[in-house]
Amino acid sequence: MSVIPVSWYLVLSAILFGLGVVAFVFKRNVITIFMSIELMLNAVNLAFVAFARAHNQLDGLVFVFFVIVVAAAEAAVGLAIVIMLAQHRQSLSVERENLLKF
Amino acid sequence: MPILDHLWIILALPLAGAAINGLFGKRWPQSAVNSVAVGSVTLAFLAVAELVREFTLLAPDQIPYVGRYFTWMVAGPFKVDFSLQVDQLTVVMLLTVSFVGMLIHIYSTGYMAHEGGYYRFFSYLNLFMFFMLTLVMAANLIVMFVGWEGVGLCSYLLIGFWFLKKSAADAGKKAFITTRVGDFGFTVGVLLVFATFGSIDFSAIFKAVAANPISEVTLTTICILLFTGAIGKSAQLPLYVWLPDAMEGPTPVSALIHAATMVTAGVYMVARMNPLFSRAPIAMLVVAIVGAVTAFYSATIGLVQTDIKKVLAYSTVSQLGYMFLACGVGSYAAGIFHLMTHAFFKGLLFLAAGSVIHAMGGEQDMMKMGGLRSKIPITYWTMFIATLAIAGIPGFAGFFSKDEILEAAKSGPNANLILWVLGVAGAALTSFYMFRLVFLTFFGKPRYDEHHIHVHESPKNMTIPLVILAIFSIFGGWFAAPKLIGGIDYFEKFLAPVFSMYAPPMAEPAHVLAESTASPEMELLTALTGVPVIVAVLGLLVAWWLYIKSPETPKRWAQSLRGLYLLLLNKYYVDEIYAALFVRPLLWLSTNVLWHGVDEGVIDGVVNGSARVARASGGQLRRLQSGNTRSYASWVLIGAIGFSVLLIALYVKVVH
Amino acid sequence: MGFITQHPVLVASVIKIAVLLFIVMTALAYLTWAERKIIAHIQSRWGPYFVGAHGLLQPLADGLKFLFKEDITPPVTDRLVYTLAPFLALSLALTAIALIPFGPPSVLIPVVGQQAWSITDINIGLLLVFAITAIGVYGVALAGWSSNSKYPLMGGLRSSAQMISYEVSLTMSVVGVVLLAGTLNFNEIIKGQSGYWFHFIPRWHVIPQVIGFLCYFTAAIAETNRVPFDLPEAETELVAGFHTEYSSFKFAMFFMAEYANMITVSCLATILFFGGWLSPFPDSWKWQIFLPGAGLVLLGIYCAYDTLTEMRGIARLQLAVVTLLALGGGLLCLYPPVAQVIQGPFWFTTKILVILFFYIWMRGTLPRFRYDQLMSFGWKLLLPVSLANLVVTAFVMIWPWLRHG
Amino acid sequence: MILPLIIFSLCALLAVGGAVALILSREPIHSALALILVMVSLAVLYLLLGAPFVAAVQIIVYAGAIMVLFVFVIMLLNMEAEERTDFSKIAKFVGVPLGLVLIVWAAYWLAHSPAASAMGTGAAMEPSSTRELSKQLFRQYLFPFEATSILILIALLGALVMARKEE
Repeated sequence: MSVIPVSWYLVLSAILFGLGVVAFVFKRNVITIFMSIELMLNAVNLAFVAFARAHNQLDGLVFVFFVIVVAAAEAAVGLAIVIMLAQHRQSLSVERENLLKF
Repeated sequence: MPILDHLWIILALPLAGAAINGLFGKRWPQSAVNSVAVGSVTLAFLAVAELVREFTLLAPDQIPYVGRYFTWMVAGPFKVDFSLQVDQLTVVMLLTVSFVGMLIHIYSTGYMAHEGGYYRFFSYLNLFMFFMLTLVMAANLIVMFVGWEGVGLCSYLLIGFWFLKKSAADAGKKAFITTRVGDFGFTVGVLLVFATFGSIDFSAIFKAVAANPISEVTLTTICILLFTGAIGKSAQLPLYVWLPDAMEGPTPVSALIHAATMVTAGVYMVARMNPLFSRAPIAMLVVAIVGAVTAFYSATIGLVQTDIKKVLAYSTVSQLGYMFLACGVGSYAAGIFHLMTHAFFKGLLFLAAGSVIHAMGGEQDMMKMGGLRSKIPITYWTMFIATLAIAGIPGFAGFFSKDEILEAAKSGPNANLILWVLGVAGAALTSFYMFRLVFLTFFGKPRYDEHHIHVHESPKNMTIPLVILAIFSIFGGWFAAPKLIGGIDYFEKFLAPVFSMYAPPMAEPAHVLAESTASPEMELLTALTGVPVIVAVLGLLVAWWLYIKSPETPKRWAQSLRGLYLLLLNKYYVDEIYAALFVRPLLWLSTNVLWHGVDEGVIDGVVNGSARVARASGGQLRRLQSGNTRSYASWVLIGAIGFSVLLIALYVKVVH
Repeated sequence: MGFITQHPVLVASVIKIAVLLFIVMTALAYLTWAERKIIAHIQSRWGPYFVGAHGLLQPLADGLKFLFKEDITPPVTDRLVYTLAPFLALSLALTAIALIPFGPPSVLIPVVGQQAWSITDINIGLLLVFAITAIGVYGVALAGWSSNSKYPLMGGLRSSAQMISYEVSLTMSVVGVVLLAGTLNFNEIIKGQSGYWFHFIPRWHVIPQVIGFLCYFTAAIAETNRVPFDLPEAETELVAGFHTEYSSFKFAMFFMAEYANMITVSCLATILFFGGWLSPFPDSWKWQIFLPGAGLVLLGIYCAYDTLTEMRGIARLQLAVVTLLALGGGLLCLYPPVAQVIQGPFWFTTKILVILFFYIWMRGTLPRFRYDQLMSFGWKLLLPVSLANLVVTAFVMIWPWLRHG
Repeated sequence: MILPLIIFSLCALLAVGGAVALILSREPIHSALALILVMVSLAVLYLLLGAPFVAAVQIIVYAGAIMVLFVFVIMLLNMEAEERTDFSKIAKFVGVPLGLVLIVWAAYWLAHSPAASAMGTGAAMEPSSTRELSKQLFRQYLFPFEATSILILIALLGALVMARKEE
């Protein structure tokens, strides 16, 4: 079916992950930071699927499944937190969220 | 064989009682606490009785009967099972302990009725029973040691029962620390035993020592060390000082722990280890000497004490001395015999004293008593019987046992006349100060303010134990009665297997020699047999003359022999000497070196230093915690990258 | 050129897509016409009448109007998203249709040997359809947000919330069927429904899964924002909902997207519950293959009569064309080989049309829910019922296994 | 056969482009859209990798549910465009270089590592059937599956509790 070397997918996933990391470090908006996390997760999923392909096993796909489920849970809780944050302090910029210091 | 198969039940009962009372007793009414405490001990006693029944059915080769329960600890060759054993010696001890313990529990329900911390008292008491029984039933030195330390702990707790009273708390500490000195020796002894025999199981040790004789030096060392423990626990010279102070505790405690059971642990231990001692003559001699000297020495102190309990305390010390004397001269049976009878009459004496104090409303000074005979008859009669017993008046329990001891000292396997003389002198003094006590307390004019103190007989649950114990103080010794008419000593015969099984070949039972036929000095010795009785009666008469006939003579003597009198009154200044020799140097050392030097200098220095370092580094690291999430993120990133670099580097190394 | 010859499948697919697109677009246009007509008659009005005979050219006129009206983009909008939204909506709506098999896979295109009646036949078609409808939410939500004004925002929020909520029960209600069929492939599911109970009741899933079907249909209506669940464009409350700010062709795209979605869900309903392209009649009834042709011919005859009696002038001409088309088509379909080929699509379309008629019928009769009612209905009634249905189905299916291991 | 290559490179470009757009765009909603783009193209890649089920789940759950949630929240809070980030020192001197280094070097390593070349293309394999996957999921991985269901439930409750207006 596919003639693409699996390693290419891995490279792609690495690139995406790296971009996710960069986004995670640079973005200031809590929600965007969340998104970059999702991006990283996606990159990892791609790697999983690629490996599943390479080793001709389904476990990788199962893991992807679980990753997605967990991501869903995380998003639910995280966004609830974000909403509370926005209600309590009028900005979502992490620059403002320096309470961790105290 | 329900009990024999489940020896642990005997231990479990008092332990359960202690736990229940300790945990829940605080909320409960006294009746509930009573039923738990007394109930558990009574059940334990019944269990022991049943045990004895089953024991009698055992074939001789089944004795000692050992019950292994679980492996407690294993460290290389060092393996300790939690195992209990039963043989004749154990049986005797079990009966004595559980029986007297039960009676004293009952007595306590009356005596402590109006005290605070009621539940606490009984929980301690049950705990003590548990440990004491463990000590007695132990099948190896370690389990025995557990019981050994356990009873020490309980004695500490109970002496300091009224811990708000400084003297009580101090007495508790004193007892604990002093015995600890001995226990140190004991511990080393145990280790040495293991090092020598490669095991700490009694049977194994004894077999080993019986099979291949080992160097006498080692054996002697071991025995001396073990005996140090006994000295501490059984309050012999020079470590007796804690026992008189221990009288700060409640009287039942004095009766149970410091007269009947715990203090005799040392004797029991020596008797238990008899195969070792029998092979170490020097150690035996030490034991004998210590015993005899203590017996005499503390008797002399007892002469002039005015505190009723103090007198009893010193007499206890001296009686214990007799027991060690017995063991020392190789007649363990006599020692154990005296241990048992002593448990009866000394327990009785203490309980009676307690009853007196109870009647006097807490007064302990005999000089402020007198003439109580008619007011508290039961107490009076029982105490009088006990006195006759301890004084060794023929027909009473104490007579038989003490007589056997002196007999052994006179003509036993390793007899020694000097010891015998000391013993006899001690006996004379004993009878004197005991009757002195009785006369001062019950006879003559009341020397207290009758308007304020309303003397009253104690309640039933106190008097009944007195009566029972009195009966035993009379008949408790009659096992040995037949011997007087050339028969055999059933007690000795019963215990014989324990002491003969691993006995060294040359040692025969005592009475064989005693019956050996007439050579001149044998004539003399047999002639001397009656002496103890004579001196006992003598003591009685002197006491009678001094304290009833002409009560003012003692004061005159005290004036004339002022130095001696003060010396005795102040117990030979031993406490002061110890204070000067050990306590103050120790205090100085611990204050200046350990406290100001080690503790403040080193330990606090380390602690504060590390704290300072932490604060300094924290001050620097604080900058990292900018509170800026993204910086944290980048730190995580850095870590992750470093880690993955590491991983991949390793991977590459593996591949190429 | 070489590329084309190398990839005939690709070319064929492209052609099929083009054809389908054309058909669907027309269908959409005339669906609007039909809706207006039917509702008009329900309300005893004439409906579109003047543009062409029976207003048949009305959709054309509307289309032109949408094309040529000025396309106003409010200045405060977020340009990118504002323009993206309608495209997203329409393209997704149409993409879903690409997965629908309109006829049996047995019919093949001569040269290529590829299925004639469906663009693709992948083995998780159902899942993909749901995936696409899932993304469909964005069109509405983004439109509502990007036009940066109160009513659209409300509408967008509402509709996205509504769609998410009902999507759950939509999926759940279908799982029962999936359990029965044991596959996610449309053709398999349809084949699974062939055969009859008592030789004349078709083995359609609607019979065991009637509850599932009811749940599905309700959820589908809500999913497509139709009456009685058309909260997002509740005129009385928020003007026109999410597409208030949209004008001309962008508006038209939303409009078409909505109808395309209607068609999609109707197709799904047909496939899942009404045996897709299967005929409702036993195979023994040989004459049924002539039904499509006969139907068309009858339509043609009616049109002819209508033309001759009612129509005047240009309208008569127009209707005449329709008549001829109908008659010609009918005669063609009566020719057996063609009739054979045409069977599947015929039944499929018929069923779709029936369901669509139901849609329109409801719009004509039912009032609108209140928003909270809508939500509580979705979560507290629909979802539990469909879940229960799922559980019961599963239990019934493993029952024999439970009985004897 | 050239087609997969085209599809792959197209989707890869879209994915990377989307990721970059996610970083660069200042409007949160644009970032969200970019992310959705990434996800969809990844889904196509999954199809290419012969994992249709995962692809579908990817779109349904990720694009269809999670991201909708994101968009929803963004709309709800109707937040302002984030101000251009002034790089914190650490970010500037550590984040950027390290990120790039990570990308390039990991890509390089992956492309050249013997293991990667050992993997080959897995071309021989037909698309994994959903049936097999479900068997795997419900037999071997049953417990984790249930565990995740519990997790979801808890997350749900947590979200409810937090979102509830405290009177």
